[in-house]
Amino acid sequence: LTLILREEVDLLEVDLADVVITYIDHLERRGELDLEAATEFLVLIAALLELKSRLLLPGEEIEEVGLDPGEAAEELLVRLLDAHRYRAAAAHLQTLLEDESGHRFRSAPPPAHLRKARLHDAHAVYAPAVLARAIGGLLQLPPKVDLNHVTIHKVTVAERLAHLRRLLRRGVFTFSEAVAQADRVTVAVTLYALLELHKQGEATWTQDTPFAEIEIAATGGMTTVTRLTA
Amino acid sequence: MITETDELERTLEGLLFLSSDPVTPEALADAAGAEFDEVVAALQALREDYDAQRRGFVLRELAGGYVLSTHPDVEPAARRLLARPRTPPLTPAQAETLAIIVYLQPVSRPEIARIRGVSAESAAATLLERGVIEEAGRSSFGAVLYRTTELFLKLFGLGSPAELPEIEGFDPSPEFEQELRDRLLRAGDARAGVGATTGSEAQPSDAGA
Amino acid sequence: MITETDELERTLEGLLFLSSDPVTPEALADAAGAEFDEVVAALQALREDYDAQRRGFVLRELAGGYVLSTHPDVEPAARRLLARPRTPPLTPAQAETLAIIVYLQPVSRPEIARIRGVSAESAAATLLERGVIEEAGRSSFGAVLYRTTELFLKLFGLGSPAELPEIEGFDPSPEFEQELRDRLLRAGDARAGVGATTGSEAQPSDAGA
Repeated sequence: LTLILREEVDLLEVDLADVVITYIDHLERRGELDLEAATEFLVLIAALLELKSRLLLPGEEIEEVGLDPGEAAEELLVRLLDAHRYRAAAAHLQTLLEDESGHRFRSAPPPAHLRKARLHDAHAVYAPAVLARAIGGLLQLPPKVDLNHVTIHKVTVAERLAHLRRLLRRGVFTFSEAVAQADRVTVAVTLYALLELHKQGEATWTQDTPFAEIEIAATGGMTTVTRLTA
Repeated sequence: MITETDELERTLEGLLFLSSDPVTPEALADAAGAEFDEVVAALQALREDYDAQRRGFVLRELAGGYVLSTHPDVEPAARRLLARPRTPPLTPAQAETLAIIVYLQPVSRPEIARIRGVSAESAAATLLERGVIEEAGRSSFGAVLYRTTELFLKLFGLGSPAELPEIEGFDPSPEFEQELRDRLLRAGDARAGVGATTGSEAQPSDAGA
Repeated sequence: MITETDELERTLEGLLFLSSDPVTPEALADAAGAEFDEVVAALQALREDYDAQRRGFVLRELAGGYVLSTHPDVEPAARRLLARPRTPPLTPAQAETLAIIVYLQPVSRPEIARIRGVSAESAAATLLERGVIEEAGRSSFGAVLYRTTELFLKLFGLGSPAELPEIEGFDPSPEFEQELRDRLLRAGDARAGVGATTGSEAQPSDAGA
């Protein structure tokens, strides 16, 4: 952990895979490869990876995204504390389980003759439509799956850029709206197009929490629209 | 006044409580670390205690072993408890599993898993336990087959499996079942194929970040 | 001297003997044809009797219901008779995954992986298979959500997940947090070119470069 943090290099220039391997090698040479340390290290590396991927995206706009080193450190801290918290909770669960190890439960099914009366007390509580719906859902072929897997996907970044710009002209919209009913490839390409828009300074987005909805808005500089149409 | 249970009796009581089938006094003696004669005497004492204290269960000697079972007096109440079908809302996994069974019965567990794209083990176990499905022999490959029960029909208010609602966009025909089965399996395989190539779906945080 | 068991207690004892999963006092009252309050009082009396008489089993309140389990004193003999431990222990990965699920439920696998920093796939699969967690629908991104089950509560001796200490109770000590913060901020400063020399003599820093 310390070793990584002490690395006085720009996160963007670090090959994280190298760091991981070097670190593990280092620990092994010193005969110190214990799981506790390795786990903490992995949490940290995962967080670094996420930060790095974000740093890579917007080019010079690091400050705007709120990732000055201080805040980056703060975010890492939150991550590490979270991991520690749940590891402690896990230890507590282990203790509970151990305390319970002397209590066994009967697993015998009740004698059949005591269960026979069940039918008399049964009422219609479920709607048969539930079953029809479930089977209907299972019958559905995944959308467009055959095409996507057999041929090269037909969605281009240019198409999705045009699509996003159309939406931008109408105002603020969410990512879900942008990819409504789209297949997975389209979703991915749309995301790529969105990153491109951000890089060009045409759009910004906000997302309150991870996994939450992404809101996309124009930055105002609509003049750049014509610049990139490839 | 309180009678403390003798240590050996207590151990035997615990062991019998755990065993659904009769246990031989030899096995009990081994487990309890006691002599055969002591064990037989302790079991005798336990049995008399249960009777005298009018407990809710009795100790019986069956098939060369000992087993605890409920006292016959408790059976009416037990029937009321166990007869109440447990009907919490079906989870999506249970609804899917049950739907496959009712439309294709008899159907094997591997087939259900293939259609759903994920294991149906725990859903099937719950449905079995609640008595809405039951085993119906084995397929030619030795897999357990399932079918629905009479309780299932009652809980869904159906007179017979033939009264099931029609599946939207699906024409009932003489080949109905075979075709339905084929189509379900095709869709299941297709889903499995999709799952295999889109591991990235498991990381929506990338998309959100 | 012999104490006769009260009729209601006797019935409840028989019912609990038959039920391997916790039964709510409401269900017991229905089956026994008694009032809720009477049932709760009788269960309390039964529990005290079992303790005082040092019986082989105890009455416990778990997962929102009542269930009988063996007394821990019987465990050595039970292990000899059944030749297996009650529940295999959890690996650290399984325990962490379970902790995240019980505190954040319903929670998706990617979220668990995010907190743990490593994939939770195989741990979650094992927990599912053991029945301590179950699927709870899907998130808006299509990821399967997990929650804990009644079996989890039963095995961990809990009445409900709310009985667990608040997650904040597991916060690292303020000293530890401060230490982490210092280290991280130092690293941040270093990267920004401020105070790049702080503490670098404390440990060899060549290993990662």
